[in-house]
Amino acid sequence: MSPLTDEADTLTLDLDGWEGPLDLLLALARSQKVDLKQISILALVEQYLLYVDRARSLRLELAADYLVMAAWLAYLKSGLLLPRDPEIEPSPEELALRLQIRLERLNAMREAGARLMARDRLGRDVFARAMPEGLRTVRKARWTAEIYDLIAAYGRVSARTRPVLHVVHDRQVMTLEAAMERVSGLIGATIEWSMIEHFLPDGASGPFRKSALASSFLAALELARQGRVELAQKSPFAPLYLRAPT
Amino acid sequence: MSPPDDLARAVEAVLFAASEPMTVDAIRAHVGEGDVAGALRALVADYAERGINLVRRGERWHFETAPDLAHLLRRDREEARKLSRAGIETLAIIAYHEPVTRAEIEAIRGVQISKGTLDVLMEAGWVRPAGRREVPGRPLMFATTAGFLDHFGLESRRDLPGIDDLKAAGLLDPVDLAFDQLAVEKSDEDD
Amino acid sequence: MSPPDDLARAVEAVLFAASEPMTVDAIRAHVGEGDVAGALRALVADYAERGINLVRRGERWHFETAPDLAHLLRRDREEARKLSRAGIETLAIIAYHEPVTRAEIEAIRGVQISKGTLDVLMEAGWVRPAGRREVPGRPLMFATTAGFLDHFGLESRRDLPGIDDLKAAGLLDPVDLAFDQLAVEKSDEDD
Repeated sequence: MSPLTDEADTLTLDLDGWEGPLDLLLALARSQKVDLKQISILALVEQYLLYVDRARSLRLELAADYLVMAAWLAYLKSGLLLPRDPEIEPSPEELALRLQIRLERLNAMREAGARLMARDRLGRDVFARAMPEGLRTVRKARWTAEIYDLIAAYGRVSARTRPVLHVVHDRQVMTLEAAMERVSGLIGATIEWSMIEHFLPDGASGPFRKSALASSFLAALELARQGRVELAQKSPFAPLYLRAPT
Repeated sequence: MSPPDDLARAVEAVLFAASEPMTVDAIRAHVGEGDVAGALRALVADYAERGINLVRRGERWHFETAPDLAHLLRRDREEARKLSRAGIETLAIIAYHEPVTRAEIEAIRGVQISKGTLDVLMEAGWVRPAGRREVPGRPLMFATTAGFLDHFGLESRRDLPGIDDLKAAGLLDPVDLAFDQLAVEKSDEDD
Repeated sequence: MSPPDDLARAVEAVLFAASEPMTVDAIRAHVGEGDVAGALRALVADYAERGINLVRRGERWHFETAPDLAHLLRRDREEARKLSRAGIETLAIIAYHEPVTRAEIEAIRGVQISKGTLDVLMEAGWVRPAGRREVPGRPLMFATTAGFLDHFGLESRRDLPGIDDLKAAGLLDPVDLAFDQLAVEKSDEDD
């Protein structure tokens, strides 16, 4: 892509070739054939504006960023040409310097990229061994376990699958049958109301007494259902009285 | 090892970068005219004592690592690993019941075992296949090895504690009973 | 070229057999204890004049063919995935400025980078995401990889062509910093 330096090149405008306004500016700057540090920003601005004007007169579609850059450069140009107004910040000289720095930096990276690509590149210019035997790392597990783990495991398995024998403590209880027999036996002689506690075996105490009381209560309910005993209680949790039916 | 001449350097590089062993003609196609056979002879001598050798296989030449160093290319790394719970239970069942089939192990464990579990035990060198049970399907049986006895410090399988010993040691208590017992002891202490 | 000692032979064989460049630690894992760094130095000297060279890329070492023999070996298949100009510039900016954000790359190039550009560089294995810049928006940063050093034959980023000159000229500094310095120089000249 040769930058436009004279009228004859006008018709070779090829905007697809530029990667944006900065790229175009850099190409134009290089056409000044001086170190970018010595470049005339004013001359560069002139070239760019000329370029954009030509593109417009040829009715080429210009991307918006080219026009934005053109407007900005036109502003910069007028700033550089007019007498300096100290009120304006940043100054046109500062803007010009910043533009120059950006061009230098883009130029530096473009050259660096070219030098990088020109290096002796692996797989293109230099080659690694194409059929390496390859290295292998074989991970080998060294399994460990302790004898305790082993027998504990066997105990666990055995405990899990062995039929388990449940042993219930031998506790003194009064069965419902025994209570039925006792309460129905005693009730025949009981004309007056008597508290249920009178029907419990003599000397019953502790857990056995509780069991006897519970069984006797159930027996009383059952006998009442059969019409063989009458029950009375003044209020909830008040003493429970039994007597033979009248 | 003498400094190689240009042709030897070229042959060396071509063979190094080649994706398969090369005939003298194929080498010449890259390096041009010259005494390729002579260069190959010089290179064989240059590399004779090195970790890399230039060797000829039939009509083709290639570099390979020196045969006596092959063991370096394979690196074994040992990592101590503890057996999984399934592994140790399976091993215990085999030790107590051998020879035993996989189905029998599963029946005793009450849980299926994955294929990997037995593989690990065999890899560890503790379990070996021990013939087939003469029943339909002829399932493989498993038994423990001498390495098993070594690892666990046993003279023989008879040294394994019997069921009664395990019971006495509390190792047969189902977990929930043992837990209840603990709870009771605790409440006793609290009183 | 002196006959190599056992360690040098071992290092030579391992590097020769490796399919990837290797760090000193990785080499040591294969050859065992010993002065691996010394062996590498001896091998670099042994191979300096040969058609194969031992080279260091970042922290990793490998053998490759001598660059001056490229004409015998050069392959064209690389052309299939020739980098675009945008790709080359973006790669250069990342390599010389890393870690660098996408916005910073765009500021230098003066245009947006299309999505595909970074993808191509990452797919080639030359560029990787390298954390986030702790500024609003936490933009992703990019840096080069070990594969980048391998491919472009660089011992380290310090070997990037011209990087010292660019640094000295302030061309790798942020624009504001470069501007301040230049402004000072200019005003000095004006005085």
